[in-house]
Amino acid sequence: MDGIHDLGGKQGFGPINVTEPTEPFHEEWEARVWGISCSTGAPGITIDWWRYIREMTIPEDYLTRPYLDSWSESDMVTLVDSNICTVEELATGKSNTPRLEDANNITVDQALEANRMSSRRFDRPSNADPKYIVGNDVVTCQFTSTGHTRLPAYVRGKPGKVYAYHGAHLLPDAGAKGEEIAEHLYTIAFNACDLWPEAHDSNDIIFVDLWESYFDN
Amino acid sequence: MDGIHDLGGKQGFGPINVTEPTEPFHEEWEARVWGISCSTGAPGITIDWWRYIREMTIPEDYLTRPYLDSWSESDMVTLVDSNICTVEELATGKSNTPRLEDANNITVDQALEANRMSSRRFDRPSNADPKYIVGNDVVTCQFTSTGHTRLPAYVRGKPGKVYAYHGAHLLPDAGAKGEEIAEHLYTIAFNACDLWPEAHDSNDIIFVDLWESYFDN
Amino acid sequence: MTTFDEKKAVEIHQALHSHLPSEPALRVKALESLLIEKGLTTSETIDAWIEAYSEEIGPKRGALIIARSWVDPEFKKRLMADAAKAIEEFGFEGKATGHLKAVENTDKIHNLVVCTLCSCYPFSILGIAPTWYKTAAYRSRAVRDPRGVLNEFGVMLNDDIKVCVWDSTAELRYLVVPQRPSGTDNLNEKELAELVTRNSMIGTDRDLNSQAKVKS
Amino acid sequence: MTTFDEKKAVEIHQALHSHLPSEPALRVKALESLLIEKGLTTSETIDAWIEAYSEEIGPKRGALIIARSWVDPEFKKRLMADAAKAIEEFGFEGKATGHLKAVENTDKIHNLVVCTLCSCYPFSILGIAPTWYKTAAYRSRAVRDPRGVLNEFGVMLNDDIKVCVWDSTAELRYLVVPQRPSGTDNLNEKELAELVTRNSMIGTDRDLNSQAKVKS
Repeated sequence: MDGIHDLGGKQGFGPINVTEPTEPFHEEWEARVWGISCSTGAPGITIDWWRYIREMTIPEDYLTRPYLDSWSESDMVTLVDSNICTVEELATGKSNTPRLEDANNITVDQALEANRMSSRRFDRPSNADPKYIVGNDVVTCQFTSTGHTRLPAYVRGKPGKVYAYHGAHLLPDAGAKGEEIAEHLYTIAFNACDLWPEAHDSNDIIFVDLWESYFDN
Repeated sequence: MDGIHDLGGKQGFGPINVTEPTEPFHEEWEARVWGISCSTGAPGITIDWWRYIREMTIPEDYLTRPYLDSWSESDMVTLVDSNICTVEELATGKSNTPRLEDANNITVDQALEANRMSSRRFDRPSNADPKYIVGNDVVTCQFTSTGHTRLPAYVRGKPGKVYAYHGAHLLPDAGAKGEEIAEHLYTIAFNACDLWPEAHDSNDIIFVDLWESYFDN
Repeated sequence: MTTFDEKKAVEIHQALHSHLPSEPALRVKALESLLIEKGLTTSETIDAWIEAYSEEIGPKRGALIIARSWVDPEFKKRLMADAAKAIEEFGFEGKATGHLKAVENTDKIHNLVVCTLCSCYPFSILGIAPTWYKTAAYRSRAVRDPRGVLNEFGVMLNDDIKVCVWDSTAELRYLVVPQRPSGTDNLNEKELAELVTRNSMIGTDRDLNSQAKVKS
Repeated sequence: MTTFDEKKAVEIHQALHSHLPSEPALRVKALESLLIEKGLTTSETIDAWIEAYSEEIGPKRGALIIARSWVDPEFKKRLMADAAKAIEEFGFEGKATGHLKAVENTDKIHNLVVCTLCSCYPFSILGIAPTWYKTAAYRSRAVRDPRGVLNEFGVMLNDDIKVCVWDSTAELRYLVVPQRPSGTDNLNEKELAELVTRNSMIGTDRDLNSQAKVKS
């Protein structure tokens, strides 16, 4: 999706607020968003579908609403999509169905343990041989999936070099549709001078993790 | 500039308000903006520098402020840039310099005549022969000027065909720096199927007016 | 004089963002007061321009051009060859029409005009651009999903009609010449002009037959 | 169950935009009340998660990893070979660290981490991402103008130092291993950890010597 989220290299933004307080949460509601997000969720969701939902945020909202507020709104979309609640209920904060038994409380130690157990891996077995080895030259596709993809606009149709190979990982373009496809994943090194017109004298490198179907050659 | 203004093909926007009233101005302030814009201006400005200033609008403002308000704000930037007024004066609406004689009033007929006389041409003589003729295949550049350009992102690095030749016109990339360069201008026909992944069955054509230095071949 | 200094322009944008009231009416009121006090314009002059663009300069002009092209084959030829010159026959030249081009709808072609990079529009013959024409929604979608955009405007195109989208990236401006409605042989030029909608000259309207039925 | 229906998702976004209060605190309060009433979570559980991410899970964890890598060459080897596995030695594995990679600063290389497409971050070892990391400004500029970004953070790089920017587009997450400050031979692992800033592990801080001077 060529959406507002695809910000790499877009100009006109800035400066950066480098004097932000170091506390993890700057507003009470931000902390609540995090706690809610950690303790609830829509069943059957994939990380890719969640990200795609986030990308479909109204562009004006995406750019102007506080980050965790907009992030929480994407969670709300998944709740409504899954019939866990309605827009009206979210607007009023009151349930239209009979009150259920309260969920169980967890302690901080249980949260820490749940966090530790939530480490997930996205590599999967694949029967296909990887097409590239480290050091190979690649050219990224100009075209992407029409829906969710993780090939950013700024590295489409660009030459790069395979820096690392990571085995086959779940392809986001499929995950956003609820499908599981394992595809070889590489870290590609792009020269800044191949990406940006003003970077012709630069030796800087931009590394991007890309799947095998994101290459043309 | 890869800015927020470069909207062609960006996804996530919509729907369109097709039931808008037909009156030219929907708010009194909109009418005033137009009248002010028609009757004032910063000296020495080029259309390209004005557009570049507009492109440098804070992206959040560009997407969320009413169109003519944001447009007027660009006019204000030119006034401040030219030392015609200060930001403080614009904030208060009061001049910090001695009051000058009032400008002359003009009548509606004089406005109509001034409008008629404001037709401008942007073609200029050129000693160079045009590199292409109608029917030629071209490929647009992936890279553009780092500042203002009129090669939209959605037709960069894309194949097209010369549909029409218009003589040499002032190059916007130079005009935004106050320079006059005449360069051959063509209308290029792009197949929708070469621009958009979902358009593989489409016969639709997108015509874009592009200067000779916007092509690679 | 203007500086052509991009860093300075960014700083001024940021200063205006921080210091000006957020309400458009207040911003514009302050701007007008200031420019009048500085002797750069007057309320009456601003009024005159507003009236010119409310009463005289508007889509009525474009409609007269289209109607003439329907009844006068020689004018039609001149319009298609050089629209910028042809509209001088009406005295309609002016803002943003110096390189006007006419593009004609046929049974197999539908034309749609957009400006993806800003909001270029042939002011002197169509007046103030509608707000939708200037929205991110129209500008982003017209080149990628023109049929979806047309559907929202109530225009359903058969697959055998090709859409030609014109993105106004240079100083050329485009005027769509819609097809003359059937059953209008008895109408004169002035009556025909009344059938021509603004949207039909941008390309977000196509079939003027419904207009013709109402009028005839 | 979730539908994977993009049209539906867009409609829900629009409905939420129209019907929810614009004030974030009010939106979140309503969300929390509703989810509790529906028996999906509790206030105490939310509190527990907030405390976990305020007190335990944060950049202190990353700092301990970095300090260990400075004093224990064998650990450093394991960290560089497979950071996801190496952090299990601390029990720090968890959200978004399943494919953690460590990238090391040297005299000639400076590493900077960003996620241009969303805001991926190795939560379990660095905690909640700073707001700036999630802004359009940082995400757009880090890959195009990394030296300009670094300057704003007070990091001035000589031209002979190459910047390596890591855009977290897959489920790999990156941890920058900053250089050990000079003159810290006398510090133990715990004292060294106190020198490691959060920003140095993202790459928007480089020279920890100033930290070392304050502490030693």
